[in-house]
Formats: sequence, structure tokens, C-alpha cells
Amino acid sequence: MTLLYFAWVRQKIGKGEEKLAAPAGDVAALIAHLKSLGPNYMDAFADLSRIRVAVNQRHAGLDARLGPDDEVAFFPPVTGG
Amino acid sequence: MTLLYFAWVRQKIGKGEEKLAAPAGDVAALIAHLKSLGPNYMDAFADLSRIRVAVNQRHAGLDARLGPDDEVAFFPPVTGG
Amino acid sequence: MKTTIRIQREDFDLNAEVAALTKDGESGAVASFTGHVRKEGDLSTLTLEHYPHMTEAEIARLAEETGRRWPLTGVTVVHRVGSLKPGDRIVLVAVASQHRHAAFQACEFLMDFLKTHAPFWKEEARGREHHWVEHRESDDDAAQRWEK
Amino acid sequence: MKTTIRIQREDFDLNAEVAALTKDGESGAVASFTGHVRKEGDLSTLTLEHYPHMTEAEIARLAEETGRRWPLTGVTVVHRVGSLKPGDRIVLVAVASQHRHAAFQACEFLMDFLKTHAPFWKEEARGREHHWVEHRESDDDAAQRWEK
Repeated sequence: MTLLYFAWVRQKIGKGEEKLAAPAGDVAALIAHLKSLGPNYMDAFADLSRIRVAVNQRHAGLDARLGPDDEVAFFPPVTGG
Repeated sequence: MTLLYFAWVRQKIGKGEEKLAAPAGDVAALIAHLKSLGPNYMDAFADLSRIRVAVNQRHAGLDARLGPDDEVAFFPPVTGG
Repeated sequence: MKTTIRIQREDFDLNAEVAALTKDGESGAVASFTGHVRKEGDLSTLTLEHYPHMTEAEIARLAEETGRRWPLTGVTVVHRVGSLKPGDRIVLVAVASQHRHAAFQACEFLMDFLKTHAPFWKEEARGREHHWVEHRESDDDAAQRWEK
Repeated sequence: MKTTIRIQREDFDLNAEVAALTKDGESGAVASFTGHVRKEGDLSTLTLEHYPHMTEAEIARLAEETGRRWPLTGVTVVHRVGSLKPGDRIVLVAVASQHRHAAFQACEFLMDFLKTHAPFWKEEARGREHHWVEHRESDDDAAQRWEK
């Protein structure tokens, strides 16, 4: 699984991209797993109301199912335009 | 009184501008007077639903009162933009 | 509200017009409309006549009314007259605001009223035929919906 | 419908973008929106980050949906990324149609959804402070009103 982080999520976690062999499940399960990896993840995912998710470059919810080849991105609500 | 004609009103009347000492009254009375001046005016003012009026460079109705120094313009509904 | 109104034979420069509207740095949002002569069949020339002085005065009145309805920082209207060819630009209405929605609404309002109130007339040349373009009722309807 | 989507560091040329939309001669009406970095207080730099590939894909999906809702001949979206200064242009959304009302509506719709869906993030530098711009609820409201 490829994980991508943008904006302050990237800054809090300390990197923009990583590969991970995550346990099977949905986005919520992946976040729970990530939060077990260290305080930087704990901090980034402390308030899920401020986190948005994309799976394979489409907006997705916390209940989206994930497979081993998926690209999952975490970022704040967008502020373009 | 200065009279101005635009677009096909100008073409039907055969000129774009003229000075006229018209009888006192409103725009409708002026049109009645103009129609007495010749077939070109009769033709231009044959269908008043197709005529718009401005008095002193503001849109006006057939009942607008006119004075001797007014500028009165007759033209078709506008088609700019 | 900075208001620029020009009636001219020449084309206009969109970059320059938008830059002039935003150079104060107050406006984050500019909504613009450009009208273009369509390429259709044997249409060879579109000639625009107008009523000098009244055109500018009427557009100024419309711009003022637009500025009363929405919080705007600037309005620019450039309308061409004379002989235009298919593909040419006819008109620019650009509206600057701090608020995107206000800019859009104001631009459409001003365009709708320009279509029904500004004294311009279009004559089409098709082959050897010349005829005056008819005013469209749909333009009256567009302007009337703002009066609700 | 001709669709052009570009994410770029450079500025864009409004004249060229509008000309590209109308060169087929089908479209009499182009509605455009440009977003600009406001000059405010000590704001020195606005840096735009985005999610490469997803940005283009998401905007393409939004443009497609826009083209389903209104009869359009073309859509152009150019969004800048990287370091911008107060006064710089950020984004262009331009929509061409045969119908003015469709062009306006579609341009505003696309802009509203770009604000809420396209993966861009703005970071402001003010003096020595850097902070990420917060998403505005009013932008969500703007997008939601199209779902009525």
C-alpha cells in the first residue's frame, strides 16, 4: 500500500510518502494502525474531523475498503481556488 | 428640439439627426407630428411596439413630456452585448 | 468602486483589464464575461452602431445599480463598435469583489441589463444581404428575473 | 466539449485561453473567473501545494459533471502551484457556451466544486510565521446549494 500525506498532515508525520504492508480492512482501521506507529501519527490523526481521505486518487470515506495495491492519501480539507 | 434616429429607424427616415420646432406635448404627440411629415416617417413609426425612445439620453415612455431644448432619440429595441 | 467604461473600435486586452481591476490588491475574485461573434453560415460582418454619450451614461447607471446590489471593488465594461468579423470579441464585462459569489452575480446582472438597456444595434452582413439583428425576448426575460 | 486542465507554476494568458475556447466559432459566450492573492497586512507569500495526478483527475471529473449539467462547448481550468505573491493570479476557470446563462452558471458551479474538491492547499507566510489556510465552511455551503 502506498500512503501519501499533504499539507500539515505531511508536516506532522514528517514525510510525504511511504510504503506500508497494512493489515486488511477499511480506512478507519488503517488510521488506527498508523496511530500505533508513533506520536507523530497520533498527532496528525488526533482529530479526524480535520482529515480528508482519497483512495486511488478519488475522495473516499473512513469506511472505504483497502487492498494491498491501493494508494491512500491523507490531507486537510482543501483550500485551492 | 434635437431628434436622433438609430439603426433601421435612421435608415427608414433617411437621416440620423435633425432639429425641429415641434408642438408642445409628449412623445406620442411628437410621433404623431412626425408621421404627418412624410411617408418615410409613416414607415419608420408604423409599428410603435418596435420603437424605443430616449429623452435626454435616458430611456423614456410615450407619455414623457418634452420641452424645446430636449434631445429625443428613436430606435429599435437594443441588440448589443 | 472603480468603474471603467469604454466604447471603442479596437479589441481589448483581457490581461490588462483584469490587472487594472485587481491592482489595488483588495479583490480576490474577478468574474468576467466576453461576447464573441459566432461563425455561422454566410455571416461575413457584424456592424455595431451605438448612441454616443447615452451609451456611456446608460452603462454608468447600470454599473452604479450593480454596485448598490453587491459589495464590489470594481467594474469594467468595454464594448466594441464598428465592423467586426466572425471570431472577434464584442464585449467585456468584468467585476471584481472580495467575494466570488458577488462577482458572479454582479457580472451576470450587468450583462443582462447591458443586453436590454445599452443603446447598441447589430447589423449582420450575409452575402449581399444586410439586416438588423432582432432583439430577443429571452434577453428581456433574463433581465426581468432580477426584479423578483 | 473541449476540456483543458493545467496545473502549473507559471502565470497564464487570459487572451490566449479565451481565444482557444472560442476559436471553433461556435461559442458566443465565455464566462471566466480569476482568483487573485489579496494584499493584506504582512502576507508575503502564498504557497500552493497539490496532489499531482489526483488534482487533474478530480478537476476532469468536475468538468465532466459540469458539461452534463449545461450545454457547453469548452471548459478551461488553469491552477497555479508553488510560491505566489500578493497580487498574483491563482486560478482561471473559463467556460464557453452558445448561451450566456449556461456559461455563467457552469463557471460558478465549477469554481464552487473546485474550491471544495480539488486537492490544493494554501500556506501563508506572514513575517516569520507560516500557517496553513483553513478551509471555509462558506465554500461547502456554496457547493451544497447546487445539490438542491
